[in-house]
Amino acid sequence: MADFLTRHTKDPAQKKLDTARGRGAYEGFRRALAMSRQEVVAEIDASGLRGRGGAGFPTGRKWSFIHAKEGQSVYLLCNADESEPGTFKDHHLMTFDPHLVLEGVAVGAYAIGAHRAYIYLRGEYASIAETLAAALREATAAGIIGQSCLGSGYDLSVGLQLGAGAYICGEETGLIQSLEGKRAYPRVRPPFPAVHGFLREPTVVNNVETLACAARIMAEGAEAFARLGTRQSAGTKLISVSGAVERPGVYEVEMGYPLMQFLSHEAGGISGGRRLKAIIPGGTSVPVLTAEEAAPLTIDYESMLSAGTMLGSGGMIVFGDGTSMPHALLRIAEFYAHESCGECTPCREGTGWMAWVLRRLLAGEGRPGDLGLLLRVGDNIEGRTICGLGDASVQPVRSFIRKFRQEFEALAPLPVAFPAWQLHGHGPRTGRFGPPVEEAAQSQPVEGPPDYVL
Amino acid sequence: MLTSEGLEEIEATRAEEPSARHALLTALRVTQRERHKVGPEEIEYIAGLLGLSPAIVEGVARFYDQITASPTGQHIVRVCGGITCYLSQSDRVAQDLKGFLGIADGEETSPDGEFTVRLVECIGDCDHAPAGMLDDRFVGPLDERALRTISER
Amino acid sequence: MPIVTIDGRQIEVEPGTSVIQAADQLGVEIPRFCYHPDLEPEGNCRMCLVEVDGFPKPVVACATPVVDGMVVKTPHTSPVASRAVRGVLEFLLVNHPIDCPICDKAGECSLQDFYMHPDYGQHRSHVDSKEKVHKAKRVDLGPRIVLDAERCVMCSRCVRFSENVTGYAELQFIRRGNHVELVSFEEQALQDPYAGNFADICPVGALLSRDFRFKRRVWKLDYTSSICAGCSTGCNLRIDHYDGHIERLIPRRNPDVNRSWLCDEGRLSYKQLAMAPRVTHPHQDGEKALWVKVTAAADELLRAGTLGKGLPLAALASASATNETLWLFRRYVEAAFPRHLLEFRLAQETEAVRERQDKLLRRIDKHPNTMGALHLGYTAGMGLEGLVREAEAGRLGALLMLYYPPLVGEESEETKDRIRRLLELAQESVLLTTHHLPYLAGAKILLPVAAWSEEEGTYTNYQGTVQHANGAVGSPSAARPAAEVLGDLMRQATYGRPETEPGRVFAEIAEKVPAFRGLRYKELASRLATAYPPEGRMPYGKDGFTGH
Amino acid sequence: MAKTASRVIDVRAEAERKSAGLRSTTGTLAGLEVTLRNMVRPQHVTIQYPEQRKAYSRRFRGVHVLTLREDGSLKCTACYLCETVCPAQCISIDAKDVDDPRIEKAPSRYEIDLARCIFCGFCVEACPEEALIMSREYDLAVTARDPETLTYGIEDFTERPQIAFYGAGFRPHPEYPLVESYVPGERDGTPER
Repeated sequence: MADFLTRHTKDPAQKKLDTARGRGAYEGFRRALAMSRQEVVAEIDASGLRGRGGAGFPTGRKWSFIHAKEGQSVYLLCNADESEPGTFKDHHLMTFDPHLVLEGVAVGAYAIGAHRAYIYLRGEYASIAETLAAALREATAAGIIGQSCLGSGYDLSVGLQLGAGAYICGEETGLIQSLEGKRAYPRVRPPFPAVHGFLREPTVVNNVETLACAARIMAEGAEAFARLGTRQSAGTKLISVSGAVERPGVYEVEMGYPLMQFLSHEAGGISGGRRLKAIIPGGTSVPVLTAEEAAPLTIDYESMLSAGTMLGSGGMIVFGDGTSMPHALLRIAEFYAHESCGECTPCREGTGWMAWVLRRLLAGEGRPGDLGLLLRVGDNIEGRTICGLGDASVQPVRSFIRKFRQEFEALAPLPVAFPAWQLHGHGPRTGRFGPPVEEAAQSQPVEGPPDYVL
Repeated sequence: MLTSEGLEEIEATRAEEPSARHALLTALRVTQRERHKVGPEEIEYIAGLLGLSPAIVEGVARFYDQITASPTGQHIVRVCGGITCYLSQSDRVAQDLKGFLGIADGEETSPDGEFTVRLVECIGDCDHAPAGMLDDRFVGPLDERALRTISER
Repeated sequence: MPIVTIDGRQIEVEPGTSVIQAADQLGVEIPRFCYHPDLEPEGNCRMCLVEVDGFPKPVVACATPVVDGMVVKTPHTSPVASRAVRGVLEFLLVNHPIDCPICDKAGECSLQDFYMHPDYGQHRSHVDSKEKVHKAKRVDLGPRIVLDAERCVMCSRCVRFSENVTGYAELQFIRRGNHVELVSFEEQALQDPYAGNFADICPVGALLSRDFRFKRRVWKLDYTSSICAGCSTGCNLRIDHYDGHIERLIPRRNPDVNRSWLCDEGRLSYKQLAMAPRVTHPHQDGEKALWVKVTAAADELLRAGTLGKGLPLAALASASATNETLWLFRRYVEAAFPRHLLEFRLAQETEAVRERQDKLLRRIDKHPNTMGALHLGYTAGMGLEGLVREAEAGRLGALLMLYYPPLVGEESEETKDRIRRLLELAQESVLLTTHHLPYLAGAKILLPVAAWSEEEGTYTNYQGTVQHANGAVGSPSAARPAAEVLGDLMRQATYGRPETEPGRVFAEIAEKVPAFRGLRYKELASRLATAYPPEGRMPYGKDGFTGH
Repeated sequence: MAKTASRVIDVRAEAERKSAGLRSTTGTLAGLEVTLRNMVRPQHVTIQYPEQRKAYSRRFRGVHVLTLREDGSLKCTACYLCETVCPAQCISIDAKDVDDPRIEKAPSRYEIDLARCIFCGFCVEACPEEALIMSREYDLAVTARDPETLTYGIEDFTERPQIAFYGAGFRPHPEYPLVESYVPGERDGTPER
């Protein structure tokens, strides 16, 4: 159990500016303001902070992509559209420590030279928006945010925007479109938001937790953060665990914390004395792990990658013995079919088709070859869509069918006509997950990755 | 059509943002909150208010789940249908809740127009599975006590 | 400038060019729905996926800018890209009704062409009709467009056109996922004066032209390149005709003039040709006459009225005539009648030529060739009004008039009155025209000429661009191109043996008129080879079709 | 082995055997066999047309028939495929809207110039709806040469009494029984002219 971010979240009084400031809130922002922008970016870069929304892209590098031309405004958008099923860490953070989030926004905005920042919350978080708005009023009244923040001469205004119920708004370009009052259709990249983002100006979209980390890093120094965690995954991670565990909730753990230990200690073990059947480690958009696969893993980016999955948003969903995986998969597939924005063809038609086939299998109306059809449809979606939602919808389908094949075959009418390679894959898949982490860290990025796993 | 409070909220957003279109989402939220629906007349009203074509307003309004074309009740109960809550049988919970509130099968709104119960996608409160919301408040887990609290309201 | 290799062929392109533009320049066909050369790229259809060396997965050609040394493989040569495109096509067919036999777009439908393509075609649709998502069919969107939402592939071309090009923003998508549906708010009729373009830019049969609907299967049509004669913009268009009847007009792409668009007035201008009965035979004093006799009579009449009495000839030409006709008209008048008033019909046209009606294409001046007339030496002079005054004062000996009724709108009552009056007052009048109109009844000799779409020639638009139009259909009965009639008139009194074939007349103009110097008729005519979309591709069995 | 060998025919010996004996007589009689047989057969080769008519094959390609839906409307969707495929270019169609929103269009005019028709049946094969089939009607003699006489329209193709008299001919699925109501006038009757 670590407390880099959540040291004070247990105390309801932390929402009050006075209490929070007494505990060091906005000291990180004050320190950042004393530094140049480049120094702040360098500090974050040195800390090894990676995006906490899901993709895990180094935050310092993302900020360094911003090169505003003369006359351009820069925008920071804080992605609080936490819609990934099984993820509620930002919910927790914003509810219990809104000033930390605001400080993170201020630090991020200062680092990229933005004078306007938005926090985009999903529509369901209206009550949290009130908390944040109250905190923002306090901070503005105290001269922390607004004209000449903390007397530094740096101006920043923060806007709050509530969504209205669309998962795709968590995708960074979808978020930008939604903020601009359009249908949240993700934009095709290039150009990346760092060049053409909100209002076609350079824009950075960061997750709530990322920005909170940035604030704490500025307060405690890069060294304090980099000391935590593993070499590739610095710092701590908020894990929101739910499903078949005794104590579901949000826990902060140091990167590299053993997964099984987390489940048995923090999460209180599998509920009802059952055995672990499977675990989705980072929101439904990442491949599922069987109990055997999960056993040796630790909670960090590289360990998850070695098992062919991702840490993602840290939204762990635990399945106990006796859970029907096909039913669970259908629910997940229906989620993606419902939330696909319908902009690009493969995702629009493919997600609906996969859900349709699964529904028919579970209704006992499956046709021979349906499992193969599911996998093939998945292959046709993956890597062909504008944003990550298409890829994300494929991961559960493919991993559930491969790893819990018997349960699906019991539904599918014989013969199950699909070739063995479809079941077992060609070996380690590249594509979505890219090269192994070590290589990725050394190679130059060709694109600014999305902040949010979709 | 809208209360002065709602209009003020839209106006404030519009003043803050670079163009009228940026206030569209806020306008839709406010309208939904006050009118409990955003149907054709509301769309034309918003279009007039913001100087947009009704088609654009309709396109955006029909994109979001929380903006509804048909009227909802005074209070809306969202039962989470996300994977975690689904595994805690939230679909049955929704059924039970509808029973409590006297909402007929296949309907979403109670006959007195007081409550709408809707099974929605993940609402981000999975540790309280089966999670639910009463208007903007999280009220999970939806155990028997929570259901009674809601229905007695 | 970056050099890119596409399917083994190299091309040097401007920086910032996208892969699909480079491929279009090379003539390599990349399938596409959402990309349109005159709209912002959106990248949503995923049909233009190509394999690029060094990229881990296929990329969309429409949104990927060319980088120097880039090696691109299209679905024609790359199995990776072909597989990707097949996958996308399979998805597109999931919820498409595949009702090609009763769809008016069949034959010029991109989806149909693509799914039958040997390199990346995909016929499979595993989905029963009852499993498909059903949407609104046969939605009436006003007088121009009928919508079938089930056929829509959600490429958003129409949405972008309506939002970004005309600004009416009347079409939008609603809902999400595979329930996304194209709608007009409350099924309201489209107000857009460019609504007809929706049917052209729609790659499938979702938005259909109400005018052309059910009229003719497209593979029956013959195509002729022409220029719109509805106003002085001179939009490039294609006349689609069958069996001597014009079935529709659709725009041809010309980035300098009309891009890919055509206004609804221009699109329906062919219907104006049927506004009144056509003049089918030469008439003398209200009686049908023979060309051989009537030509001589006309020349005789004009000369008797002017040379005999020492009065000038009023020669009134129309700015709707081709450059060649106007040139011969002027030559005849100048050669035969030493005293003449060579008039350009409406004085105000010379001012109106630069005036706009809207921001996109439509202009106030409804004559396609005002600028050409000005270049050919016609000046405003006294105008129609002045001629009427002269006639009233008895200072006109005879009248030679070339008149084409407007194809967009109607003459003002005032103008009609003046024409009627002029024909009444001028005792000796020869009128070359196309239609029997009430205000033209006073002419002594009536010579039927070919209308627009029936004769070949060039028009000069308001920008001064000389453009070539082909004759598409035949003239009724004895009507002949005005240039030929004028040539005959000149031969009557051996004022010369002029060339009347448009190409030769044009060569003469190019030689003598500064504004036309250096232009070559053949080059103008061959520019018309570029056809509307996708460039160069035409339905089955027609020239330039690259599939199958 | 022996059995197999015994089946071998010695061609030369066989020929010699056949050529021996009463070769000329039997040869003549064999040649006359068919003639002689027909000489004593009781049937007539010709029939008393038009009082008598031959029954033609179920696949006979006679004058066309437009089939109907159960509600009596034309099945034809005016897709123009028959017009497109027609090698004689004798079909011409105009389409119109219909009230039923599920149906895109229907023909307002459907004409075949039977004087030009070569009865190849391509139109029937092209029809995706089995809306156009052929009857076994074959006698089309007319006394006037004006083009109207042999240009049949929708009414002729659905209501003329000859359809009932001759019955259905060439159609894409002869194995399926014809639903009576689909084929107008597929009943007993005599042709009227």
